[in-house]
Amino acid sequence: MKSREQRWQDRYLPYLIILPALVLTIGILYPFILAIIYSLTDYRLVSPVRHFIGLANYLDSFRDINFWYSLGVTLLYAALTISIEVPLGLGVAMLLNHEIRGIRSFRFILIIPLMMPPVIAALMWKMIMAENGVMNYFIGLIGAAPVPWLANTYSLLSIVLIDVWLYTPFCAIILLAGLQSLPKEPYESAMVDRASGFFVFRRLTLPMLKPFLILAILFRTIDSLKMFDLVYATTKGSHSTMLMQVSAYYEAFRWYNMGKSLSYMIVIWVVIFIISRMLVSWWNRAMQRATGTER
Amino acid sequence: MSTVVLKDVHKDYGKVKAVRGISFECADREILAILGPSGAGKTSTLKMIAGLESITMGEIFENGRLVNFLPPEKRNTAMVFESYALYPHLSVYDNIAFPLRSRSVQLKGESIDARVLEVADMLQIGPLLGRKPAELSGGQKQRVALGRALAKRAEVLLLDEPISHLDAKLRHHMRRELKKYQQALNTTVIYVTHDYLEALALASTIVVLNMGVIHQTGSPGVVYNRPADTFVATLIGQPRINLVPCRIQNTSAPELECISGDGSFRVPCPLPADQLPSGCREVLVGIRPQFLQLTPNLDDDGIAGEIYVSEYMGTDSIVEVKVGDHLLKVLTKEHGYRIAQAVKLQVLKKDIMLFDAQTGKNLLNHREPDASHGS
Amino acid sequence: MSTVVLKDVHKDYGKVKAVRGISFECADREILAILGPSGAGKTSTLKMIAGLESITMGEIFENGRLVNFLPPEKRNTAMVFESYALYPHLSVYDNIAFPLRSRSVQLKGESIDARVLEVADMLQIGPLLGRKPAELSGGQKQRVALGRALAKRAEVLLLDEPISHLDAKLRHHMRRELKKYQQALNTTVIYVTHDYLEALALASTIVVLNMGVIHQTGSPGVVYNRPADTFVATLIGQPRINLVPCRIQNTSAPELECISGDGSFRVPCPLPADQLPSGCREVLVGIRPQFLQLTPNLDDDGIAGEIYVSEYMGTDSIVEVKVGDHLLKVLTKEHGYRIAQAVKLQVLKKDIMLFDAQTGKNLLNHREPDASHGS
Amino acid sequence: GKQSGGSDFDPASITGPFRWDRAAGETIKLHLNKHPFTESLVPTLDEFTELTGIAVEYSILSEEEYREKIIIELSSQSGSVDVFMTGPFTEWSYVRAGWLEPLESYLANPALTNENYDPDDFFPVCLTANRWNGKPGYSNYGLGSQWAIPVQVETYILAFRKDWAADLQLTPPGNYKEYYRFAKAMTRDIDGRRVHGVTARGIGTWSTIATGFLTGFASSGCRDFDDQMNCTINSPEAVAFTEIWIRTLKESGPLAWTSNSWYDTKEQFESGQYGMWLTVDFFAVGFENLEKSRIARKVGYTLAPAGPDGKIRSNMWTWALAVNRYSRQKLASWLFVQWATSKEQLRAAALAGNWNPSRQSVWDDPQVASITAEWDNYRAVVSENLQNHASVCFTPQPEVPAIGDRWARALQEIWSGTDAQIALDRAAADIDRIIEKSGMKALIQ
Amino acid sequence: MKQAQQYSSKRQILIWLALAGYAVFALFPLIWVVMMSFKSHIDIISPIPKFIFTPSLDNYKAILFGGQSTQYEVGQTDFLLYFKNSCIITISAVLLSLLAGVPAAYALARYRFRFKDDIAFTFLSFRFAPEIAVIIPIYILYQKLHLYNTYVGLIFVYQLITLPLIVWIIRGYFEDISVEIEQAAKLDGYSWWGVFTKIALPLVKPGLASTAVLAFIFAWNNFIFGLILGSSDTYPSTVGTLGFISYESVLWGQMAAATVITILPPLILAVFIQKYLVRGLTMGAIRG
Ligand SMILES: Nc1ncnc2c1ncn2[C@@H]1O[C@H](COP(=O)(O)OP(=O)(O)OP(=O)(O)O)[C@@H](O)[C@H]1O
Ligand SMILES: Nc1ncnc2c1ncn2[C@@H]1O[C@H](COP(=O)(O)OP(=O)(O)OP(=O)(O)O)[C@@H](O)[C@H]1O
Ligand SMILES: [Mg+2]
Ligand SMILES: [Mg+2]
Repeated sequence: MKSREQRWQDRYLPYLIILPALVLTIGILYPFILAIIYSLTDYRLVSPVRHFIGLANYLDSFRDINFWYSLGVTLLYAALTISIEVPLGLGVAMLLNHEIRGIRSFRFILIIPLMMPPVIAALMWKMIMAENGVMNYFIGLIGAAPVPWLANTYSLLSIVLIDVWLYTPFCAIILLAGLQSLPKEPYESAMVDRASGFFVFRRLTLPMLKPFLILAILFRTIDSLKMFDLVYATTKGSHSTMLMQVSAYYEAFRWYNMGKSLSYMIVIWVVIFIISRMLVSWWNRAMQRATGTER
Repeated sequence: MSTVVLKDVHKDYGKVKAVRGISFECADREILAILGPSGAGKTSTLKMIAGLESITMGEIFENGRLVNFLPPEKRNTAMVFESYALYPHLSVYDNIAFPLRSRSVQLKGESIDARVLEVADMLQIGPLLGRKPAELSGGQKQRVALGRALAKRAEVLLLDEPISHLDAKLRHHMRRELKKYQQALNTTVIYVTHDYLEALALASTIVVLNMGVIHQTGSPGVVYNRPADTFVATLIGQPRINLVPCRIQNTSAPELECISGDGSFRVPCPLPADQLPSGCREVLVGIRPQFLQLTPNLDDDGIAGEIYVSEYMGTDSIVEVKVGDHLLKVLTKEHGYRIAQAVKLQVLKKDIMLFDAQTGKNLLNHREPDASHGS
Repeated sequence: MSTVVLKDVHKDYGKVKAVRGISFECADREILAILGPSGAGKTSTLKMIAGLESITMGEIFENGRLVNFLPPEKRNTAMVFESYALYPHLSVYDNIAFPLRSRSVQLKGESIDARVLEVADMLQIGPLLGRKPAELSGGQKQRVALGRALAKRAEVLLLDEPISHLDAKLRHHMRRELKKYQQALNTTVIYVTHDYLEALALASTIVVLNMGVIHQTGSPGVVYNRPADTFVATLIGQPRINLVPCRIQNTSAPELECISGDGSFRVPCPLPADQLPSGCREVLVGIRPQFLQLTPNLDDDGIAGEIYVSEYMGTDSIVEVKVGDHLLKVLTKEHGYRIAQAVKLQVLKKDIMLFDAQTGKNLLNHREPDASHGS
Repeated sequence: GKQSGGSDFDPASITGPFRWDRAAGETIKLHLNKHPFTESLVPTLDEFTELTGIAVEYSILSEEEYREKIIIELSSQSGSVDVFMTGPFTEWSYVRAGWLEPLESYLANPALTNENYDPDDFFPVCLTANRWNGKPGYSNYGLGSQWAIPVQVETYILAFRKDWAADLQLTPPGNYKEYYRFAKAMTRDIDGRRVHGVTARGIGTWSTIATGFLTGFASSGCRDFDDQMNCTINSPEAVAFTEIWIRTLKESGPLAWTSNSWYDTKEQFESGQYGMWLTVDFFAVGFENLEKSRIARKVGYTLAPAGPDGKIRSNMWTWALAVNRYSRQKLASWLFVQWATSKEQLRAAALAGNWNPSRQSVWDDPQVASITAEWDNYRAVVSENLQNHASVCFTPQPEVPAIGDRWARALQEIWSGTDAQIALDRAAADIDRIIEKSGMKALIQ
Repeated sequence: MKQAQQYSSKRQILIWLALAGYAVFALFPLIWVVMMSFKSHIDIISPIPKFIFTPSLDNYKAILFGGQSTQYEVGQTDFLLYFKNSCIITISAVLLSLLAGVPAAYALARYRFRFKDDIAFTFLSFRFAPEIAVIIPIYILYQKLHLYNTYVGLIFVYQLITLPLIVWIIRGYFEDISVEIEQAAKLDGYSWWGVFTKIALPLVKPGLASTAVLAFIFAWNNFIFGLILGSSDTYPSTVGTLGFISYESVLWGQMAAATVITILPPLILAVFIQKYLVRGLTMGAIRG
């Protein structure tokens, strides 16, 4: 009897605990499935009828160089933002982790950008980056010619800059919280061991912080692969900023091709899925390693 | 060359005064033990020496240099933490190798390997080198922590109860190895312990700390035989010293006598009248249980008492003898005593200590130093 | 009523076999000590009894009931963790009160208060009740951990080296309090320690564990005086037992004699020839250092040797005496020996132990039980 | 109340005298674009409810969001919207999707339309622009059902800095070569700061096409499609015009033209840094706002430059009210449309800034006329445009957004250095493919 | 609380300078927005950026009280309603996510069970979906279920944003708690719920707080869900803020003022939470 009770606990308790979250999840699963089904049809917003057309939307996309271009730009965008935001966020978090005078204000100040709705932030930045905007004004002060920040050649980098401004604090917060949850004693002993700052960083902080780093990378990867708001609010998707989700937006809301648009989005979904899978298994390993409990 | 000098060092944690002005010197290449009960301020002192805790007041010098504000990584110390402070993500091997790879030591592959293996061997943790700290038992963790400190070969080695989790045999082995190591490398060692046996066996100087105050600083022999006060006297020695409140009186005996309140306990006073602090008549007489001889022969001289309880302790027994209102502990090899058996207790005058009843201070402390302590 | 019975219990951590089939019974209201060196599997055993670690193989019964699968919160046990496992966010008071507020105990305000204060008083942590664990010293943390376990008044109390961080005085005090507590509340206690003195002083049964295997189970007297094998013999007793490899020979002496390889060491064989296992001639002769009498008088009978080294240990000295190729430790109160001084060693036949040279097993173990252990 | 709607509601079934309270007790849902018309409409909605007993709920969104939202609402065919704002070429998609209720039978039914309504008062071009017969090709422009009633009209005229022109002794351009030179001449440094001769929208969406560009394009005698619905944006005339248009921008225009949305462009012009803009007429409201504009009273207005044949074809747009085909309250909806587009309402709206009015009577109202009195010769130019030059310059077909976006991208490519012929050839090919896929060709008569 | 490290003043200044450098980057656009909210339109579109101007409260007046605005640019009087909507939806969504997600995170961190990794990944995979991809199917579904333009519907769909974040980040904090501390609590007679509420939750409080703020911010800033699935009764303030893009110009001043007001709640929240971003006495000791 007792042993059965225990087994029941062992087996079902975790599921029970997860159940509420799972119910929410499954509720939202339905539209997902619908989206996949629609992507297999010639669904147009302006057409009352839908026909099942198999993978035609996908094949169509794969044959379209714009699709590949879009995918390329998206990956480039994600790579750029993450490779700037995570190290920068780590740096900021490490600075914020010092208990010095005034640090609380800094902690507060540095997360403020996060609070701007991205669409609004992008509009504000667009204003700042305008030809007669403040950025060019400051550049002008040092004698440089005004830069067309949001014109084709520069626009991707400019949007990356906005993204960095907006989301570096996100990385910083996650990493700061991570830093704060690290055990203090190894640091003390490392100090006594006369390890240099960089050595401690590489050998202690990085490995122990890795789970948090991966989490930051994970969430930033997911979000920047489906970036939309910033581009939409600044360039409306000029050629060099035609991210996947922007393309999908055009297909769906401007050209009414819902089926094709969904095929774009399912593809980006799959890309995110694959990358995340990798990151998550990496996270699992890092988590175990950081606590020294490999199974 | 490595000396450590503390001058009137204080440590407050908010309102808690952990260390209240302590001063001592640790000479080059010596093992200094800080001995004290739980909460005495031992760890705090050690951490201040390592530079891990700020110094509330006072000065710490290493090699004559003021180090109050020197960050820990700039000092050449190694430390074993009470809580081990192992790196959870590193294997035992990497834990030990960690300080060797840091910039200040910067050994290369093979020499790291050699050092790690040497230390692992000494600590008998060779088979564990591949494991992570989470997979170790308590004693194993402690040995790894010790190994990490030793591998570094720092000039000053700070050890915070480094072998408290080991069994007697291993502890004995460790003590020897530590001594060998210290002599081979000319390290200065500050050793925190609550175990007086460890302090006696290892240290050349013992600092007795309590409630953040130093009660006595001295060689093991001095601390054992001439404790500065009742605190030190009771801290050291197991079973603990018998303390009997007495009055010093001029009796018919040839010299002064110490007599307990009910008169049941009386021993000769080890001090002549002229050496007694004026007015001091109320004292505590201290006699270590080993120095009390028990005899069933009631015709012998001595203090009359009866057996109260007897505790078996392996070879020896601790016998408590009731003398008037007092219970005196006696360490004896005879196990044959019955409860309530009448006995006589004898003690040599040289084995009697005298403490001020008010202050607890040892009244004999101007006596010649006793040179009988061992190697 | 609370008994704990282990039947052939195994514990593997992956490839590491921590416990390899141990069985013992802990009777109701007794204190059972698990004694073993570092890494022996003590903590693992305790955690299995508490239900915190899964049991790889075997069965554990509490009160006759199989509890292999009973979750820890359903058992009426309390435990002191080696690493304390205090709740970092709770004050000392709340740490101790925590189990009292659980559903299984469910005390109300005042009675909680009373219990906490009582325990705090007993452990001398009254003034610390308002602090958080991070503000405590090592020994203070340990006492809080102990307090938390005691406050609960569980039927079974599991203690994992609960006083290793305390000084001798406090430790002594704790041991007494623990015994009082156990007797007052009729608790069954399983006490893990690496300190044989603690085990001897506290337990009514001692289980000697090494490498996951039980070497001996018995009362303190049995374990001390009739160790099952050389492992137990060396684990218990400080300084450790002298073991001299000898051959049993028929000499001119009236009985058999044990003679070392170079002939320098010879003692009478404590067993008559007919009781010796057939063919067993190679033995280890074990004599505890206390049982060796040292005499400077070279005319006396005994084994000739010379002083090799002498270590001062408070009252006693440990003197190592060189006998042929062997170093024998002797515990003596005389401090006057000079290095290289020639001496004689005497030993009573009853104090001689005999172990099989191959297996290490005690060859005398069919002798009458020795009843000489104390209260 | 009774349901007066559903997709098979027949307005002809309603007979009898006109009554405002025919649908009393119903509730209709409006979807409105953020627009001066909306701003003036919303405070008066209570009057409508009082008059008709019809309750009104409404949602207002900015243009981009509005367009997304309305498509989704309409495509759900759930009747979640009754009346909404729309305009000519977006209607073309909705008509083919079958989302719009044809309004001519409501207009014609005296039981449904009160006698004071006076549909003939609307500028004819405004009503025409909201008619279509669902067949592709320019010959079908203005034929077929009335899908929406215009509340406002925009045409394209040339706004320029008359003070600069005077300084430089320039006359406004009459054709696109002059336009180029005019822009070039006005590009110079004033007080050490660069000012530019021209600005225009440049983001990669059809709105970049639909504005000044399409006006110039059409004036130059070009069309987007021929009669067989083959894309002709790469015809020789088209390439020539496109080249000069882009060259003007490139040499005399904003640095980051490709990110210029309508409001960026407007701000640029209002900030006083640009000399000329072939823009929608009603932006003059902003230019002439003394509080918010740096160029008030400094702007001259003239007709768009003419093409080689001397003709001007000014593109136009009207915001108009349409009724959802799937509305369940069509009667109430029509009553609302009728009320909101009445002379009184539109006059009030015009006075509140709804520019330009779609009714002749409102345009001629002295109080309305007085508003624009100080705006150079704005009034004359707009009147002239509405009389003679305005029409929708896209070819009617439902894929305007898709082809417009593709086309705009070609302009951006050209601006970034691609040869105009090549860029337009590629765009034309893509556009042909879009038309092909849309199945339009089958409908050509 | 004691701090082991003692910072030399040189080091402090270096850290300070580095942080100040970043702070300029982080704050500049915001300062610009705040300045803009006090500027008149003509100052805003000035060709040379104006740093000195006569501040006025007109923009705030316009958005809060609607009232006086010029003939062509009527202020958006619904803004306060949208603001309230945002508060209701966002707070409820975060609470719901916390309620369902934190226990789930705990189970994922502490128990081993079949499909654990898959379930965890499923939670995460919610965030993968581009919003635009699911919005149409959800819209259609909501029309059918009458969840369209309701708080409940929006709160539910906001789980897409908040739930993965909360489950995944909090899970990491739970994993950090020393197993022995929880074991001790079990021995002390607490069921999983007791251990969870009395030990685990208090220990991850700092992480919980900062994650909740993050989730709140992400939800607060969302735009597309509110736009498509809400309507005039339920639009969140982001939709409202974009409403300041008027037909013929952007009401920069009012938009800036609205932005300032919109970021106030997360800002205030962050002030409260800020103390949790500092290692409490409890932290640091939780990893075994
Ligand atoms: N999680 C684990 N994974 C792998 N091996 C482990 C783990 N925990 C303990 N061990 C190993 O199991 C053996 C027994 O460990 P246990 O903790 O029971 O020892 P112990 O008797 O308590 O020792 P100590 O006195 O040092 O605490 C040791 O060799 C230890 O290294
Ligand atoms: N962080 C802290 N905050 C407040 N009080 C503290 C703190 N750390 C230590 N203390 C107090 O300071 C005193 C000395 O502590 P310390 O750790 O130095 O003792 P210790 O001699 O090492 O004791 P133990 O042998 O028990 O480890 C103790 O009373 C302890 O409670
Ligand atoms: Mg300590
Ligand atoms: Mg253990």
